[in-house]
Order: sequence, then structure tokens, then C-alpha cells
Amino acid sequence: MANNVSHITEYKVLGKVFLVLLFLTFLTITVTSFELAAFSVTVALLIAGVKGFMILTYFMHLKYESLLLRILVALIFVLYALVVLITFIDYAYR
Amino acid sequence: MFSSASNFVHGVDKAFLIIGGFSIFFLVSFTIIMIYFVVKYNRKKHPKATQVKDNTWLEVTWTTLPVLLVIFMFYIGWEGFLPMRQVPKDAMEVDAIGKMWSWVFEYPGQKQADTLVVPIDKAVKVNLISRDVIHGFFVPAFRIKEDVVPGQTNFSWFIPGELGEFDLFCSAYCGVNHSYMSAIVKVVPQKEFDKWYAALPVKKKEDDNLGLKVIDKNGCTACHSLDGKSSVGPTFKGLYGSQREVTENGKTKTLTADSKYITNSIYDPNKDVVSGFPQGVMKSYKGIIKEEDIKLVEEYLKSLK
Amino acid sequence: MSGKKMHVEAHRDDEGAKLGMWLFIFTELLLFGGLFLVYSVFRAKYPTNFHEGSLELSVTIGAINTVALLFSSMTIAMALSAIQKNNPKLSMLLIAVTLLMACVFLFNKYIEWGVKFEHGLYPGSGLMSRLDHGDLLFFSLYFFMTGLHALHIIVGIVLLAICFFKIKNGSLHSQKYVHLENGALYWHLVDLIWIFLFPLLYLIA
Amino acid sequence: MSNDKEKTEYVSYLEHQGKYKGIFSWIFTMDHKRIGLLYLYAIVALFFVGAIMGLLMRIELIAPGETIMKPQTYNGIFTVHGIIMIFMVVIPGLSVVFGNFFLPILIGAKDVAFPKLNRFSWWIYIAGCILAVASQFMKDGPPDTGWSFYAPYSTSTGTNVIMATFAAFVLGFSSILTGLNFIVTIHQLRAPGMKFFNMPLFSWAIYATAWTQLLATPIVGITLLMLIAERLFGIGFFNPDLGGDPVLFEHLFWIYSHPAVYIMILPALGIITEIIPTFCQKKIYGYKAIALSSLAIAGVGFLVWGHHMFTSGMSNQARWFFSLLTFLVAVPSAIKVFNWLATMYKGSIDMKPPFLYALAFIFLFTIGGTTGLLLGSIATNVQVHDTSFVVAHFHYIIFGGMGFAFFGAIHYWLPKMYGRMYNMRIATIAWGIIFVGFNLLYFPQFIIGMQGMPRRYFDYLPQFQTGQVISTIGGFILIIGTVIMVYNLIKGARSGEPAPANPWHGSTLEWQIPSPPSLENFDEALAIKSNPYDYE
Ligand code: HEA
Ligand code: HEA
Ligand code: HEC
Ligand code: CUA
Ligand SMILES: [Cu+2]
Repeated sequence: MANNVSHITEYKVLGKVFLVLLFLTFLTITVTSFELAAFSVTVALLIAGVKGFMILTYFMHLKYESLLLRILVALIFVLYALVVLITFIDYAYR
Repeated sequence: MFSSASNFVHGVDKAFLIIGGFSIFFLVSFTIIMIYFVVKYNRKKHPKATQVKDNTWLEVTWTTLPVLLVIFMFYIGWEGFLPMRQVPKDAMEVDAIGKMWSWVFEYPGQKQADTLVVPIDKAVKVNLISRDVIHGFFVPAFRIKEDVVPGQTNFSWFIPGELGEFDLFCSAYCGVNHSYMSAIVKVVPQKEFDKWYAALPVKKKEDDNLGLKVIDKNGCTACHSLDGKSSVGPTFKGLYGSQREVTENGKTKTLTADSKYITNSIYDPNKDVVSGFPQGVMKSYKGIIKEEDIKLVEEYLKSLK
Repeated sequence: MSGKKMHVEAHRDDEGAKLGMWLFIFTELLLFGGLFLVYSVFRAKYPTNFHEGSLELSVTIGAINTVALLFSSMTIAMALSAIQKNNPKLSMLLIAVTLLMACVFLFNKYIEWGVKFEHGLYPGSGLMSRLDHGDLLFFSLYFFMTGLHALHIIVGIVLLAICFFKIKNGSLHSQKYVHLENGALYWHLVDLIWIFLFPLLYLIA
Repeated sequence: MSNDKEKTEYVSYLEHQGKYKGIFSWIFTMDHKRIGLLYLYAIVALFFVGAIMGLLMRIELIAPGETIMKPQTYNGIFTVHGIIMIFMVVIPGLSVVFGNFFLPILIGAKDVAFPKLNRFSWWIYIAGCILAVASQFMKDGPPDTGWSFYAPYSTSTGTNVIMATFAAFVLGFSSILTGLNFIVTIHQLRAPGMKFFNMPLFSWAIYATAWTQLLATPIVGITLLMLIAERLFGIGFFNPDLGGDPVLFEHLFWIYSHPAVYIMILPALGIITEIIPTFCQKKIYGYKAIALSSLAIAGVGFLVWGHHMFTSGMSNQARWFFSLLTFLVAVPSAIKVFNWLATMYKGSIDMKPPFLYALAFIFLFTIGGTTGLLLGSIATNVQVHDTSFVVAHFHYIIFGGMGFAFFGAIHYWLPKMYGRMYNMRIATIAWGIIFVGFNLLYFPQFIIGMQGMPRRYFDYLPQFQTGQVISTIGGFILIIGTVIMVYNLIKGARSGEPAPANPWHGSTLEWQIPSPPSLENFDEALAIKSNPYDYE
């Protein structure tokens, strides 16, 4: 079987991604320290989502993986979101 | 089918008939088709198979028709079910309290009974309360069932339409005597109900013996009687100070039921198992009953001569 | 029977190995997913307790740990790039940095938990059982989630240490690096989970 | 793919001499076929243990009151019966036995993607089984929670729950690794030229199953860990006294355990899909529809778990949502049945034992499935939930479905696995006895269930006795049939007549290689058909 030749991510790219992640971390901490009440959950999860996305795309090389794998990863998150949502059909209306 | 024991019988049985009817229809037709094919296309008669092309229209049909059919079935079920959640405002409220292996029904005005007596043709709302684990409130003749979940109040309701006595089962598995956790629902004319209700004694004030309180709170009486009857566990009557024959790892020995023995029996019940009683039934109450409280239990046990 | 002694001859399928790793990551995500589901249910039920609970946790330690993990995630990704570029020395150095960061993380965790334990706050302790329901659930979740996460960190450390020694003895090199690739993927997963744990447990007010 | 290998003499995998000798050549084997057989033996043994427990329950229930055992023993027995049957027999069941043995062959591969991992899964499977069986004999007595481990009963009973749940956790781990292995195998190791839509349908079924195993099992894993922590430390997640929520446990449990029922049935549907075209000598009807319906069942099956909780006090919205989805997930199963019947149409039908099992499967699966519809409809569910109607439903669909598919599969593939043939006449007679016994055993339970006989009942009211007695009689007929069947198969495998390579004139790849296969499955290059069921 042929050895796959993976894409090589440059150090610089990785460094930049790290800086962005660092900034986002800083951002969540400051944002959630304000009393944004209901929003703070949303904002914090949103930022965490962006961070997760960056890690998946760059650190975990998803950007350079096959379309199939990318779709699979996306489907896993969709499936999980559905499971949570459906559970809350029960809890939200109790 | 279609008795008038309660107002839900009709809706539920209708769903049984319709969905069951389609089921039988499919079962019978599949069976006939299979037998027919097996006979007609048997290799002896039909040695060479005829290859058939897929037919898209056929496949689309037998996908959409079942989809429509199941949506219809769903609707029938929903229609039969929805009234079970819509309690009329003027319903009489009764608390059904389930605790390990018995039911208690609490009527307005602190009155308790162990039979659920209800007047005919009047809506009754039953609030379901559990003292320990999940039980199930199930009256087959009325077509009602709802779990009795600790920490949350579920309810069930019905309008009885026939006089008589009906079985009430505990449907959710709850331990050793799950199958004995039953009661009777008694439907009586309004007059009779009023008379019965008036005669029902008001619940007596809680016993103020502290030890008994601990025993009540932890549900020990589910297994231990206070009056000398043997049930799941040995009776508490005359226990304190007596000689107990116990087995530990297969060896039998005799111990005196003193303070240490009682504490061990509660914290580590599966170590010394009383002869004639099952191992593993009683759980350890370590961390649940504090030592001070065990002292109270002991005081109480001493008084049970 | 020559050539057939070994049943599965050294047939290599890096693509397959990587797919396998991804699938394993999916199961890990759902494993933690179950916990996040429990978290969200109880958070919806006891919002104030969870708010107060999170105030008890040190944002500073949490933030330091976040940075440590993010940094280690970067270094391990770089370690992979280094090995691909046929620079084993640099790769080993970067793995070492990653492992160091992992130890920093665990050390912080140790301090954090240690303080709680000193106050008598740990699963099964007497204090725990006297807490308010919501608080109890918050701290139970806190210990369960961070504990499980720490367990994954330890597994990650072992995996990466193996890679380190494989590079050292030359069995992992620029032509054959799927082990490091998978180790790195696992490490990123650990990071990914922390990214959600951190705001949910330490921050959200 | 292959290096310059000299033409080698054919040696079957059963006789092949590897690195290890004797028993170790099995325990340490990495050959997918041997691992498949190892699972087969383990599963048959466990099935036997579970079946004996089933019979003990039947004897106890023959009359009201105590017949042969105490209530506590009864509760332990149905729990252990459930745990053994579900976690050790049917969930792994078809996919580890026939999936291991035939998946690589069907797609033209030499082995699964990770043979070592495969061996490791087998080891932890055995470890899990040992743990579970040991939990029966440990100090506190067998667990008595029912296989669903509902909290708070499971967090408070004094019996040996921790060990049993931990065993289930370990078994789940094994299941995940097997699923992972199969997915990678299907993605990476299909023979050159075989596209996804050229695969035999059994591989599709295994593929859908593997995804379900991979994605659903972690949830029960974490749930069981939480349950264990709850018992050890009182962390309170599921204990209402501590603010926890028992219904949350039900949700988490069924998020796994509903998909788990499709883990059981999907490979069975796949096997029936293999048997029918072979014995009709006809191309399968609606290949794509069958392949995609497997995926649809697996996918939608993920979202319907709440139908086990209709009476738990869920919100009304959740109740109708789950009911509707439950009904929709039945449609892909219906489509498969239609396609099978269409395949028989104008075929050339040979009534050999595997085909008889397939016919019985369709009949029993239809009963099991349509009673599933009665359970999925909320109005009727309220009446029959937690009654022996449910017990009858799942025995029909698990034993009548997955069990009969298992029997069919072993009659179908035994000549390939052992290179020998069993006695057809005895097999047919055994089939008849099993079929009659089975229906006698479980059908009455539908009726008493509708009349209100709750399940997990040690004792019952006299009005249910007739049904219970018929049911017990059926149980004994069933076991007679099974013993005849097993005896016939064992005799066949050990000393039957040598079987030809293709006794049924099948068209899929496994029939193009010698019986039993050689170690590497394929010693010669093969031609991949664009439709695996090509009988032109
Ligand atoms: C192999 C295992 C398996 C399978 C495949 C199924 C399949 C189905 N199951 Fe079953 N089920 C169990 C195993 C299984 N089940 C177990 C073990 C339990 C009990 C757990 C416990 O509590 O211990 C249970 C319990 C259970 C319940 C909960 C009962 C209760 O406790 O209240 C429900 C409720 O909806 C249900 C529904 C269904 C449905 C709708 C299907 C469908 O997928 C069935 C689809 C099949 C068909 C529909 C038949 C074929 C098609 C036709 C004949 C054509 C006609 C059909 C149409 C037009 C739609 N099942
Ligand atoms: C695969 C799944 C499976 C199978 C096959 C069976 C098989 C049987 N089960 Fe089932 N059963 C369950 C899964 C299964 N069960 C589950 C999940 C529960 C729920 C538990 C709970 O409530 O928690 C349950 C519960 C259950 C109950 C309800 C308990 C209650 O609610 O009170 C009963 C009662 O009759 C019962 C009986 C039987 C019987 C008589 C068989 C018989 O069919 C067995 C007959 C078997 C044979 C006839 C085969 C014998 C085999 C041989 C003889 C092989 C010989 C082998 C060698 C020589 C190597 N079972
Ligand atoms: C589920 C049933 C059950 C419950 C609830 C239960 N017990 Fe028991 N108990 C038993 C059984 C069975 C035995 C006998 C076997 C043994 O010793 O383990 C027993 C034995 C004992 C003994 C020793 C009795 C003797 O005759 O020597 C004591 C004391 C005792 N229990 C106290 C308690 C107290 C106090 C509680 C409540 C806090 C309690 N039990 C709750 C089932 C139970
Ligand atoms: Cu109470 Cu079963
Ligand atoms: Cu289900």
C-alpha cells in the first residue's frame, strides 16, 4: 500500500493559530467576567466552539484531510447536538 | 375490549384494534405470499429463476404508503393518549404513596387508606409520590399507567365508569417483593363513598419516638415487622438482647444481639447473615444513618419486647 | 509455505491507522458528551448553585492550565511537522516540551484538588454530603469531569512518551510517523475537551 | 498488493501451522476466522447458560406462588439472564462471529484492518464475561436490578451491582473496538475494484452496525461509570435524595440501549439478505434500498430512545416526538421485508434449512416488529409497558429475529467454516420443533400482557395461569428442538461429509474459495462483480 504523504503544516501557521487561541481564551475570561447574564453562556460556548474548530482544522489537520473524514467529523457533532436537543425536549417542557 | 371501566378504555382499545388490525393484515398477507411463492416457484417446478428488474415506482410506493400509514397510526395513538394528560379542574385529588412493596392512599384531610376507594363517574386525579425507588401505578382495567418516581410528582387521572373492584399493580421493578406490591381500586356509588370517607380515621399524629422516626424515615419496616411477623427480614420484636444464629462465610455461629451487633447489622448487613434469611437483600446503611441515630434505633428496639 | 508463515505480513496502512484513530476520537467525544449532557441538565435545574460553585474554582489556575494545554497542543503539532521535515532532534525537543506542559497541567490540577481535599471537599466526604443539592452536583461533576480528563492526560503522556522513545531508537522517522500523528491527534482531543470544560466549570456565571 | 509470492499449496486455516501450537494457536491467533470461531464457542456456551436461566424462570412461573425458588433468587435470575443474553450473546453475537469470519472474505480482504486489535477485543470480551459471571458468585449475591440497572434502585440495593456494571463497561469497550475495526476494514480493505455499492449486503449491515456500536456504546460506558461512582461515593447524579434525577439515568441508559437493539438486529437483517437470493438463485431485489435502509435504521434509531420511557413522566412534547420517530424508524425495516418478498418472486426456491430459517425469520420478525408498533403508539404503550407484552415483543424480535438469523447463518455457512456438511433431514425436523416451541413459548405472553400481567413478577394472580403454563410447555419444546439442532451441527462439523466449495450455488465471494478457506482467504486473484448477486 502506498504511504500517504500528509500535508506538512508550517511552524508559522501553527504559531499563529496558537496566538489566536490565546487571544480567544483571554476574550472568554474577560467577557464572562462581565454580567452578561444569559448571554455569557452563549458567548462562552460560541468562543469555545470557535477554538474547537481551529484546533480541529489546523492542529488536527482536518483542513487537509479527505472530504469524507470532514463530513464524518461534522456528522458526529450534529448527532451529538441532536441527542442533547432531544433530551431537552423533555427537560425544557417538564 | 371496550368495557366502560374508565374513560380511557375507548381510546386505547381503538388504537389496539387499528394498529393490531394492520399488523395482522401484514402478517397474514406476508405469510400467504411466502407460502404461495414457495409452492409456485419451488425449484422442482421452476428450476430456473427469472431475473426481475428493479422497479423504481414500486419501491417509491412501498416507501411512501408505509410512511403515511405509520403517521396515521401515530395519530391514533396520540389521540387516545392525550386525554390522559388533561385533567379536569374539578377532579378529586388523592395522593398515591408508593414505598417498598405497599401502597398508601392519602385523601384530602389527612385521611389514609390502603385501598383506593373512588366514587363512580367522578374524575379522580392521583398524585404519585414515591418514598424510595421507582414504582409504577398500573390499573389494567382502566388502561392507565404512570411511573412513581422519587423526587418528582407524576400524576394519573381517570373517571371510573363501572362499579366493582379492580387490580392495581406496581409495574416498575422495585426489589424483592415487587410482585406483591398490589392494591385494589374500589369503585362505589357516591353515597357509599361519602359514608366510607366520613368513617375514615384521620391519620394519627406521627409517633414521637425518635428511634421509630429513624426507622420510618429509612423504610426499614418494608422488611422488618414490629409485631413479630416474619417478612423479608427478621422481625424487630424481641430482637434486642436475644441470641441470633448467623452465618458468616458459610460458618454458623451464635451471637447476642447487643449494641455492637445492631450497628454491624445496619452498616455491614451481609457479613453476619441471620439464618433463614437471604444474603444481599438488605443494603448497607453506612453513610446514610448516622451513629447517633443508630443509638436511637437501639433504644427503640429495646422497648419492643 | 514460505512467505506465508506470518499471517498478516507487514502490510502497512497508515491511512487506515489514522482513520482508526479518528474513530476512536469519536467515541471519546461521545464519552465526554454523556457527561456534558448531565452537566447541562443539572445546570438548567440548579442555575444559581452552579453559578456559586464556579466562583469557588480558581480562574487563574484554570486559565494557566488552558494556556499550558493550548501551548502543548501547538508544540505537538510542530513536533509532527518536524518529523515530517526529517528533523528528529527538533521533534524530540518539541515532544519533551509537550510532556513538560502536560506535567505542569497535572501539577496545577494536583494543587487545585489538594486544596479542595484539605477543606474536606472530595467525593464521598462528610462535607460533600452536607452540601446543598445543587452544590453537591456541581462539585461531583467537577471532580468527575476533571478527574476523567486528567486520566486522559496521563494516557496521552504515556502515548507521547512512547513516540519520543521511538524517535530516539529510530523506528519513527520521516517515512513512518503515523504513531506520532495519532499520538498528536489524541493530545489535541484532550485539549479540545478542556476547551469546553474550562468555561463550563470555571467561568460561566 | 502482493509481493512475488510463489504459488503455494492450499492449506486450510484450520490446519495451518503458525507460530504457536495447540491451544495457543487459538488463544494467540490473529486470524479473523479463528477469532470468529472462538467467539462462536463462547457465545454458544453463554447462550446455553442464559437459556437454562430462562427455563428456570419458566418453571417458577408455571404456578402462582413459590414453585422452585425464592423471590430474591428469581430477581437475580432474570437480571443475569438479561445481562448475559443482551451484553454477551446478542450484542456481540452475529457481528463478532459471522462479521469476523465473513466480512473480510465478502469484501475480498485477507483479514480485518487491525488483526492485533481484533485479538485484543476478543480478550477483553472474555475478561468482561468472566467478570460478569463472577459477579454472580461474589459475596453480596447476584445483582437484582434487571438488565436496565434503573436508578435509584440500582444505587441502593445491597447486591453486587458494581461488578456487573463494570463487566458491562468492559464488554462495551470490546464492542467499540470491534466496531472500529470493521469500519476501517470496510473503508480500507475492499478488494481493488469493489466500490461501496458492489459490496454484499451483509457488509453493509455490518457497516451500519459498526457505526452504531462505535457511537452509542461510549454513552452507556460513561453512564455505568457514573452509576459506579454513585454507589462508591454518593455523588448524587441519580439519587433524588441528593438532588439527582433518576429519569436522567433512564435517558442516558436508553440513548445507548435503544441503538443497541439495532446492533442486534442489523446483522441479522443482513444475513437474511444473503440467504434469500442464494436459495432463490435470483438477484436481490432493490439492492440500494436495502443498503441505505440499514444506514437509515442506524441513523434514525439513534433518536427514538424515549419510547422506553413513555410513562416515566416525560414532557408531553417529548412523548409525541419519540412516538412519531419510533413509527418512522419502522419504515426502513418494512422496506427490507418487501424487498425480500420481491426477491422470492419468480425465483427458483430451494427449501434447504437456511432458507427455512429465513422464512421463519420473516414471520417472527413481522410479529415482533408490528408489536413494536403497538408499543410505540403512546396510547397502547401505556397499557402494555412493563408487562409481559414487552417481554414477548423483544423475545420475538431478538430470539425470533436475531436468534433465528443466527441459526440460519450457521446452517448457511457451516460448510464453508468447517468444510463439512450436516444432515439436512435432522436440521429440517429441528427447525420445525423450534418454530412450534418458540411460538408456544412467547405468544401467550402477548395476551396475558395485554390483560395486565406485569413483567419481572415472581408471583401472579390466578387469572394469568393458563397463559403461563402454555408458555412453559413451549419452552420445553423449544429446548428439545435446539438440542437436536446443536447436536446435528456439532456432528456435522466434526464428522459430516466433506462439503464442496459452493454447496448452495451462492454468488458472493466466500463461495469462490475452497471450504474451509485457506489462511489468507484468497490465493488467486478474483473477479469482482458489479452486483454481488449476479445469477445471470
Ligand atoms: C433486536 C432487538 C429489537 C428490535 C429490532 C426492536 C425493534 C423495535 N422495537 Fe423494541 N425492544 C427491544 C428489542 C428490539 N426492538 C427490547 C429488548 C425491548 C425491551 C427493553 C426492556 O425494557 O427490557 C424493547 C422495547 C420496545 C419498546 C418499549 C416498550 C416499553 O417498555 O414500554 C418499544 C416502544 O416503542 C419498542 C418498539 C420497537 C419498534 C417500533 C421496533 C421497530 O424497529 C420494528 C420494525 C419492524 C417492523 C415494523 C416489522 C416489519 C415490517 C412489516 C411487517 C411491514 C408493516 C409495517 C409497517 C407498515 C410500518 N420496543
Ligand atoms: C437474546 C436474548 C434472549 C433470549 C434468547 C432469551 C431466551 C429466553 N428467555 Fe428471556 N429475556 C431476555 C433476553 C433473552 N431471553 C431479556 C433481555 C430479558 C429481560 C430481563 C429483565 O427484565 O431485566 C428477558 C426476560 C425473560 C423473562 C421475563 C422475566 C420477567 O419479566 O419476569 C422470561 C420469562 O419467561 C424469559 C424467558 C426466556 C426463555 C424461556 C428463553 C428461552 O427461549 C431459552 C430457550 C433456549 C433454548 C431452547 C436454547 C437452549 C440452548 C441449548 C440447549 C444449547 C445447547 C448448547 C450446547 C450443547 C453447547 N426471559
Ligand atoms: C430490602 C429489605 C430490608 C430493608 C429495607 C432493611 N433490612 Fe434489615 N435485614 C434484611 C434482611 C433480609 C435481614 C437478614 C439477613 C441479614 O442479616 O443480612 C436483615 C437483618 C437486619 C438486622 C439483624 C436482624 C436480626 O434478626 O439479627 C438488623 C438489626 C436490621 N436488619 C436492621 C435494619 C434497619 C435499622 C433498617 C433500616 C434502616 C433495615 N434493617 C432495613 C432486610 C432489610
Ligand atoms: Cu413497587 Cu414494583
Ligand atoms: Cu427501543
